[in-house]
Amino acid sequence: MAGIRLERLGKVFGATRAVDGIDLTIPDGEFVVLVGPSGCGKTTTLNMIAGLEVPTSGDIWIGDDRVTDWEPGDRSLGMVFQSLALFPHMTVFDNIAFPLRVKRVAPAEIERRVRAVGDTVHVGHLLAKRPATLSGGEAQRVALARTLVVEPSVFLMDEPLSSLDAKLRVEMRTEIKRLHGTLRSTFVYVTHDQAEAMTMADRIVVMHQGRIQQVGRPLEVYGNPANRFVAGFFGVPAMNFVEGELHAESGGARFVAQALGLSLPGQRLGSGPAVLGVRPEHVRLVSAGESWPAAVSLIEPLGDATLVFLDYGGPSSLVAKVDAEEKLAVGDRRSFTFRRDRIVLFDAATGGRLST
Amino acid sequence: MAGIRLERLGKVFGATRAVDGIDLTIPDGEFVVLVGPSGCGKTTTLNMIAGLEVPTSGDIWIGDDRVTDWEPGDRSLGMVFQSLALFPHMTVFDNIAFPLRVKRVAPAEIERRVRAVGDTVHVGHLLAKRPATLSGGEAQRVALARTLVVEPSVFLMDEPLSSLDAKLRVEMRTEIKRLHGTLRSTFVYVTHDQAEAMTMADRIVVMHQGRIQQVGRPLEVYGNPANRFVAGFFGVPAMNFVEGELHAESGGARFVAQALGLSLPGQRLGSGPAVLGVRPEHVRLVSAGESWPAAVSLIEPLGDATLVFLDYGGPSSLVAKVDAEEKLAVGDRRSFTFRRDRIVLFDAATGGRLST
Amino acid sequence: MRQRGFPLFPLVRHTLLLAWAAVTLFPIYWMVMTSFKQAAEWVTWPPRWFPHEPTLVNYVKVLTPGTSTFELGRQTLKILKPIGDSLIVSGIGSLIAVLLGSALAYSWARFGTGGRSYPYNILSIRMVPPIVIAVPFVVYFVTLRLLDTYTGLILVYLATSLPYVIWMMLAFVEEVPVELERAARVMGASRWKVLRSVVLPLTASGLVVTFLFVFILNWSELLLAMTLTNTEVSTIPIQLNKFQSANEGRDYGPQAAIGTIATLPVVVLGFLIQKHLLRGFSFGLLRK
Amino acid sequence: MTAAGAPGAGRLRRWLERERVFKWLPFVPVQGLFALLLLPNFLLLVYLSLLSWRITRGAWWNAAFTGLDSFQRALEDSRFLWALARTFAFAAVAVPLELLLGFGLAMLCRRSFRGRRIYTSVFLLPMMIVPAVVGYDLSMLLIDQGPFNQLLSLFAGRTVTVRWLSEYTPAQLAVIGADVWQWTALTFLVFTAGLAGLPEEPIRAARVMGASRWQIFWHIELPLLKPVIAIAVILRSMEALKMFDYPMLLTQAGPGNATETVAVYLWRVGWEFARVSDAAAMSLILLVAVAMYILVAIRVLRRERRRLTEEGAV
Amino acid sequence: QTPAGTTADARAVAGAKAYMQSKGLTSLKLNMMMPSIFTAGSTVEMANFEKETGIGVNYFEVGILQIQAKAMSEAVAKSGSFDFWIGDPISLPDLAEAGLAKPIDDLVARGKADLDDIVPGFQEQARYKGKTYGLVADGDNFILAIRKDLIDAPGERQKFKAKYGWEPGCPDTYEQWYQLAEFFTRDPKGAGVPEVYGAMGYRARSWGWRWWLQQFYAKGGMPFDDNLKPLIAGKEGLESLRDYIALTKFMPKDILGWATPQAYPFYAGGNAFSIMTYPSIAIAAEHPERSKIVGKNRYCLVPGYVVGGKLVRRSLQGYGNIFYVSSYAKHPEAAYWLAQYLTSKEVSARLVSGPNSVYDPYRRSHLTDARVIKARTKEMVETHLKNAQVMAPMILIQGAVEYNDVLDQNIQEALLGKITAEDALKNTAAAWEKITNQIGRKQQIEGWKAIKPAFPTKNVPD
Ligand SMILES: Nc1ncnc2c1ncn2[C@@H]1O[C@H](COP(=O)(O)OP(=O)(O)OP(=O)(O)O)[C@@H](O)[C@H]1O
Ligand SMILES: Nc1ncnc2c1ncn2[C@@H]1O[C@H](COP(=O)(O)OP(=O)(O)OP(=O)(O)O)[C@@H](O)[C@H]1O
Ligand SMILES: [Mg+2]
Ligand SMILES: [Mg+2]
Repeated sequence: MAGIRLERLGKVFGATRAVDGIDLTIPDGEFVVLVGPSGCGKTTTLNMIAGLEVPTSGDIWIGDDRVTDWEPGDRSLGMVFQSLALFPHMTVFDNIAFPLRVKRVAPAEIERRVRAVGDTVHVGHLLAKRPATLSGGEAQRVALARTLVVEPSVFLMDEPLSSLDAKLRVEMRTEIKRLHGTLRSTFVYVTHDQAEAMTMADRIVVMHQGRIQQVGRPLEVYGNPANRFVAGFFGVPAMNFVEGELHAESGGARFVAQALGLSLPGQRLGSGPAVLGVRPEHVRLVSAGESWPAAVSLIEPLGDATLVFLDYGGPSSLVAKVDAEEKLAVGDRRSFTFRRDRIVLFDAATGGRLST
Repeated sequence: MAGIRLERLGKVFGATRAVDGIDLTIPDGEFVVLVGPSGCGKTTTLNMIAGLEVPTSGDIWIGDDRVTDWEPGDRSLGMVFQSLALFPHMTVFDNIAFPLRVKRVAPAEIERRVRAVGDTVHVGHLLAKRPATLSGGEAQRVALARTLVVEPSVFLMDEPLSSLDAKLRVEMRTEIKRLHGTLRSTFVYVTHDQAEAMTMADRIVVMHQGRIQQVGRPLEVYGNPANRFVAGFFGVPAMNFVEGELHAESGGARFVAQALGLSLPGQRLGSGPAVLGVRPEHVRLVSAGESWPAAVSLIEPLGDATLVFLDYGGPSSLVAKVDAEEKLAVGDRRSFTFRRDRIVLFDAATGGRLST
Repeated sequence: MRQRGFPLFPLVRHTLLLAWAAVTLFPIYWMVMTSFKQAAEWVTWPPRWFPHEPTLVNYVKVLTPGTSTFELGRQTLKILKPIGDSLIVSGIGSLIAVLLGSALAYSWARFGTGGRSYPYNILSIRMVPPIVIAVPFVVYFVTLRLLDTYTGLILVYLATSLPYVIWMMLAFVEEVPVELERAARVMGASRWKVLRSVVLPLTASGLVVTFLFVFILNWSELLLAMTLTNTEVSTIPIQLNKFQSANEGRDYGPQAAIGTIATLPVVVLGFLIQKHLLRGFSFGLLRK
Repeated sequence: MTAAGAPGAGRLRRWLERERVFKWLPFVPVQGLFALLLLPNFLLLVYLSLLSWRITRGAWWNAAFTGLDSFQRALEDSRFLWALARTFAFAAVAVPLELLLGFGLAMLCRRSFRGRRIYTSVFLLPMMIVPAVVGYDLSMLLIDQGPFNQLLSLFAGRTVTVRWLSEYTPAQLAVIGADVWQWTALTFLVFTAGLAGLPEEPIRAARVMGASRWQIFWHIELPLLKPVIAIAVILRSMEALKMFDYPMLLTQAGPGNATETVAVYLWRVGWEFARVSDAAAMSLILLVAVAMYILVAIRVLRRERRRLTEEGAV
Repeated sequence: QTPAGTTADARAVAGAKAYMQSKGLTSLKLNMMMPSIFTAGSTVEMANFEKETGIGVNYFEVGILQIQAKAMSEAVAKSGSFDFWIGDPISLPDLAEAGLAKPIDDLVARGKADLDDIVPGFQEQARYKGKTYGLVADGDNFILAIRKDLIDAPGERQKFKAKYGWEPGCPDTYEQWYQLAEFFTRDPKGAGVPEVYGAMGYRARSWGWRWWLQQFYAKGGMPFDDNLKPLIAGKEGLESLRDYIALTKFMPKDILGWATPQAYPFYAGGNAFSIMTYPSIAIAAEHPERSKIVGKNRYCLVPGYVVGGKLVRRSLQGYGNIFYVSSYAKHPEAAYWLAQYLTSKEVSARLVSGPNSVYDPYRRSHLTDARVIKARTKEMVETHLKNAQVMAPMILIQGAVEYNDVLDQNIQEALLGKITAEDALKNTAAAWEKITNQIGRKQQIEGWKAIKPAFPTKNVPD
C-alpha cells in the first residue's frame, strides 16, 4: 500500500507548460479526483505518475520510493484509460492475463487469478469473447479486471467512464467506489463530470493551466471555493457572478452593484472592486425581507427543479434554481434574495477569495 | 413555413427495423426534440425527413407536399450534424455561402446575406478563417449560420451540441432556443442530453426500438410517463422502481412490496403484479405520517443537492434526492415516505402505465 | 444514399467497367494462352485466340534444369535459378525493408524522431532515377566487393524500397491507439514486449500489404539488377531481359510460360490481401 | 540509473528501453544505410562529373579535373536534351491518363453494386506483373500480325496493320500505352482508398443544401481528395520519369530515337559509349530536373496533408 | 614450350592439361559471357573439352546488344566475374583501350593456332593497333539468298525479261536487286499485306546501319579521310542511302523491329523472295523441319554498284563472333586453350556444321569439309567465301559503338521519313566530328590507319 507525493512536479512540451510545478500529497488509500478544464494538465499529471511521461522537473514518490526515473512497469500501479485500451486482438481472458504474463506468472496461477478477478467484477462469463463484441459496460468491467488482477497499490483512472451513457455512468461510478471501499488502495481519478467528482472523491483537486487551484473535500470545494475560477468551474448551471464595489461600513461591509446593494454585517473586507458569487440554488424567490424586484425572462424546467432567469436591471440576468413545483410564467414580476451565508466574494482583479 | 407529418414511416436495414412505422405530426413552428437510447432510430428518422435515407414504407409530408420521393435539396430544410460537417477546405465565408452558391444567388446578394447571418450568430469576425482554426463554440455557430442563411422553413439537428463541453453546451442551447423564438421555424432536434430535451423542447418525442413511446410536453413526459421505459429513461438519477403486487381495496387499491406497503385511495387499478415508480426527489425523509424506516447506506453530495441511498429492506436500495443542507451520515436510521401525488404505477408484465 | 435520375447509369457503368476489364485482361489472357501453344501457333494470321493443340511443353522446357538442345534463334530459357535468386533478393530485401521501415514509421509516428519533414525527405530518395546511381554504384560496389552478390542487391533494394515502406506503414501505425501501448507499458511490458504483443499484431495486415507491394517492386526491378549483377546473381527481370529485348525474343511460348510463372504467385498473394491493399494505399491521408 | 528498488538486471536492455535511446534505434541502421550506401555514391557521382573520364582512358582516380566540361557537353548534346524532353513528355501524357482513368474507374466502383469485387480484383492485376513481362507480353500483342491489330481490324472493318513497334508515333504510343496499362492499376487503388476515406457528413450536408451531384463532386469531394491526388501524381511521376524497361523491351528505344528515354540514353552513354563523366553530368542534370518537379509536388502534398490533419481535429 | 600435338586442337588440349597440372587442378569451371542467342552450338564441343581436360564452362548469357555494356562495366569493376567472352569486332577497340580485352599474341604463338588457314580478312577483325586480342570463330560477311523456285516458276522468267530486259537470277547490282524485289513482291489481294515480299534486309535499330554501310562501300564510299574528317555525307553516301530506303518498301512491315530471330523464320517460312543477311541463313532456310523452302534457294554474290564504269561488289563483315580473353580472368590461359580448341580446323568444322550452328564458315578448310557442305550446301559455302574476297570491315576504331549508333539512329530516322537522307548523313558527320574530337583526333587517326589495310583491294571476287 502506498501513498503518492508530487514535489514541484512540472512538464513542459515545447512552449506549453502542461504542468507547472505542482505539489500534492495523497495519503495511502485516499480517493483523489482531478478535475479542471480541458488542457489543464490532468492527463499529463496522471501520465507522469504512471511513468508514461518523463517530468521536466520535480519528483514523484510512491510509498517510500522516489520513482521519478522508474519504468512504468516497475511502479506497481494500475491504470484505466478513457478509451479503455483493451487489446482488440486478444480475448477477454488474454486481456486480463496480459499483465500476469508480462510478469511471467505460471499458467495455472494465471488461470486461477483471471477467473477470480473475473468473478469479482462479473465478467466471468465473457472470458472467451473479444473486446469488439462487448457492450460498453462489459468492456469497462474488463478494463477494471485487467487492472485489478495484479492488485496494484495505486489506481490511476483517466476519465474511465466518459464513453458510457448517462445511466451506465451512474452505475459504474458506484461500482468503482465500492471497489475502492473493498481494496482501500490509493485512487487517482480524472474526470470532467462534476457529479462523478462530487460523489466519488475523498478529496478533489481542481487544476487550471497546469496549477492546482484548490484541494479539498467535495462540499468544501463546492461551497467554499478558493477563487473565482473554482467557483465558476463547479456547478451546473454555473454560479452567478455580479460585479460591483465593496465599501467598508461600520460593523461590516456593503456590496453595491448595478440595481443591487447588500450589507454584509460582521465582515471585514476592505474596499474596492469586487465580484459577488451566488449559486443558482441560493437565489430565492421571496415575498418579504431584503429583496430586489425582477422580471422572469426565461423558464427552463429540468423536471426535478426549474431554472428561472431573472432580469433585475443588472448587465446580465441571474439564474435561480427553484423547486419544480413552483408556479411561474415568463413575464412574472418576482422579488428575489440570496442566502447570505452562501454568498462568496472575490477580488475583481485577482479573482482571489475575499470573505474568509 | 411548414409543419411536418410522418405517416407510418418505416425503415428497414437488412434485418434491422431501424424505424418501425411511426406516425408523428409536427405543427409549423414547433420545437420538437427526439430522445431515446442509442440505436433507437432517431438519426434514421431525421435522415428520412431530410431525404438522406429513402423510407422503406410510409410517407413524409412537409407543409402540403408529399416529399417522400424528393431530393434532399428540394425540401427547403436546414440540417446541422453532430460532427458539424463544415467543409474543411473552405473558409467560414465560403462555408456559409455554399448553399447560396448552389442556388446560384448573385455574388453581391451572397455577400450581403452571409454578412447578415454572420452577424446574427456572432461569427462576423471569423469569416476569413478556416474551420480548423475555430474553437468548438465558434464552429458550432458557423454550422448554424450555414444552415440559417437560406432561411429554411424546417431545421433538423442531430445532436449538434454533443461535442461541446458542459459549459458551452448550456450557452449554445439557450442561443438555439432564442433563434427558434426569432425565426419560429419548425425544429426537429435529436439529443441524448436530458437537460437539453427538457429545456428546449416544445414537445418531446421518446423513441425506443424504432417506435414512439410517448409524445408530450417536457414536464408531462417527466412527470407523467406513458410507460416504464419512458419513466426509467428520463431523470438522473433514474426513477426508483419497486416491484410488488396490487390489491384492489375498498375505495382504492393497495400496493404491497417487500418491506413496503401503501394504500392508494381513490384509484381503480385492478390486482396483480405491478411496479411502483417514484423519482428520487419525491422520496422524502420525514419523521411523521405514513412512513417506512430505513438505514442510510451511502451519501452522494452533488453540491446543490444530496443523493441518499436508503436500505429499507427491499431487494435494492431507494435513492432519495434531498436538500444539500440536510445533515446526514452513513448508518443513520431515517424514515421516508413518497409524495403520493407523484407516484406512478406500471404493469409488471407489459410495462404499461396503470394509474391514469 | 440514393440517386435520382439517370436510370441507365448501372448499364453505362457496367459497359465502361467491362471495357476496361477487357483492356486489362486481354494481354494477360494472351500470355497465358500462348504459354500453352505449340511453336506453330505462336504467330499466325489471323492470330489464334486459344491453342488448338494445347501443350505443356513450354513449361516443361523452362522448368527443366540443365542445358538442353539449343535451336538457332530459339534459345530456351531457364527460370529456376532466376526464380530462386529473385526470391532471395526481393524476399530478404523487402523483409528487412519492411522491418526497418515500419520500425522507423513507428518511431516517427510516436516520438516524431527525425523531425516533421522526415517522411518527405525519405520520399525524395525514391525520386532519384536508378540510372543516376547505376554508374557510380558499380565503381563503389567494386571497392566494397558487393558487385554481383546477393548482399549488394539486397542492400540496394532495401534502400530504394524504404521510402514506400515508411509511407505505407505510417498509415497503419497511426491507427494503433497510443493508449493500448501505454496500457501495456503500465502493466510492466517492456517496449519490445509492447511492439511484439500489441503493435505487431495490430499492424500485421499493414505489414503484409507493405511487404507485398515492395516485394512486387523489387521482384520487377530491372535496371539496377542488370547493372549490379553478372554471373552469380540473376533475377527474373534480368533473365527475361536477356532473352526478350527487342531484337531477340520470338521464343514466345517459353517466354509466355515464364511470364505466367513469374506473375502467378504475386497475383495470388495480391488477391488474398486485396482488402488490406486499400488501407495500405490511403497513405494516412484520409481517415474516417 | 539509481533505481535500486527497480527489479530486473540487464543494464543494456534498460538503457535501450529509455525513450531517447529507443526512438533512435531504427534510425541508426536506416541512416547508416543511406550514409554508407547512397551518400558515397552520390559524392562519387559528383566527382566523376567533374572529370572527363571515359572507361577507355585509364583509371578514374587518375583522371584530371576538367571542371564543368562534362556539363557543358551535356547541355550541348541535343540527343540528351531530346531524351530528357521526351521522358517528361511521356510522363506528361501517361501520368494524366493514368490519373484520369484511375479516378474514373474508382468513381465508377465507388458505391457497392453487384460485381464490384470482381472488377476491383481485375483492375488491380496489371500492377502485380513484372514490367519486363509486360514489355514482352505487349511486344507479342503488337506485332503487325498480332491480335491487337486483329482487334483493330475488327472494329475498323478493314485490315489494319499498324506497325506499333517500328513506326515513330505508334511506337511512342505503345510505350506510353504499356505504362498506362500497367499503372492505372495503382492510381485506381490509390483513388479507391481515397474515396473510401472521404468523410460522409459534409457530403450529406451539401446534399441537404441542394447541391447537385456535380456540385458536390466539384466543390466538396475533389478538394478533399487533393492530397490523394497529390500523392498519386508524385508516385506516378517519380516512376514514369524513370522509364527504362518498356523501351528496352519493346522497341530497343527505337525506331530512330522515338522511344529513347533519358534512362535508356544514359545507359548507353555510360555503358556503351563509355563516357562515364558525361553520363554523370547528365545524371546530375536529370536529378535536378526531376527534383525541381517532384519537390514542388511534395510541397503541395505536404501542405494538403498538413491541412487535412489539422482539420481532422474538428 | 609449345604444347605437343600436330593439330591446333590437340595442342590446345595438351596446353590445357599442362595448365591444370601446373596449377594443381583437376577440374575447373570457366565463366563465359555470351550473347543469349548464341548459346547454341558450342555446348557439345565444350563438353568434349571438359572431358579431356577438366576445364568446363559456365555460361553467363546476356542480350546480344548488352554485351558491350556488360563488358564495359566489367572493365570498370575488374571483378573477374568472367574469364572470356564472345563478342563482335565493333566492341574491340573500346574494350582493348579500357583494358578488358587481353592481348594474346604470346599465347597464339605458343599454341600455334593455325591462323593461316583462315580466309584473309576475318582474323584481322580481332586485331587492334597491331595486337591480337581474340580468335575468330565466325565468318559473318553478308550473303544474298534468293528464291530460285519463284524465278523458275512457269512464265516468270519471260515476263521478267520482257519487263526489265535481263535474265532474272543473282543480281549484280543493287538496281537489279530492286527490280527483282519489285517484280517478285506478290500481293494478289492488293491489301498491302503481300503473300511474298520482294526483299528482306535488316532495318532494325542497332542493326540496319550495317546494311547501308555495305551498300555505301560498294558505291566506293569511305567513312573517313586520313584526317578522320567524315566523308559519308557525299554523293556516294546520299545515293546509296536513297537506294537503301527505296528497297525497304518491298520488305515486311515490321522489318524495322526485326533482327535474326524474327527475320530467319520469316524467310524460311517462304514469305519473301530474297534476303541479304548473315550466312547462317542457310541453316534456317535448309532446315529439314523448320523450313518450307529447302533446296529452293540460290546463294548469290553480294550485289554492287557500277563505279567509274566498273562493277564494285562489297560484302560487310557484319558481326562475327570472336573469343576474347579478359584481362581480369582468373584463368586466362585456360580460357585461351578452350578458345583455340573451339576455333581449330577440326573442331570449328564440327561447330560450323552443327545442326543449330550460328558459326559461319571462315576457314579455307571449311570449303572442302564434307560436313560443312552437307549442312550448308556447297553453293552457299563457295559463294560465302568468294564474298569474303570483297569483304570490308565495319568502322573499327575507338568509339565504334558510338559512331555506329549515331549513324544507325540517323539512318533509321531517314527511313522513317523523319528527316531527309541528306540531313541524316550530315547530322551523322557532324556527330562523328564531335566524337572524334572528344576522343582525340590524333589517336583516332592512328586507329583508322591501322584498320585501313583490312579493306579489300579487289572489286569483284575471283
Ligand atoms: N505530447 C504532447 N505534446 C505537446 N503538448 C502536449 C502533449 N500532451 C499534452 N500537451 C499539452 O499539454 C497541455 C495539457 O494536456 P493534458 O492532456 O494533460 O490536458 P487534460 O487536462 O488531460 O485535458 P483533457 O481534459 O482534454 O484530457 C495541453 O495544452 C496539451 O495541448
Ligand atoms: N446504414 C445502415 N445500415 C445498417 N444498419 C443501420 C444503418 N444505419 C443505422 N442502422 C441501424 O439502425 C438502427 C438505428 O440507427 P440510428 O442511427 O437511427 O440510431 P440513433 O437513435 O440515431 O442512435 P445514436 O443515438 O447512437 O445516434 C441501429 O440499430 C443501427 O445499427
Ligand atoms: Mg486528458
Ligand atoms: Mg444518431
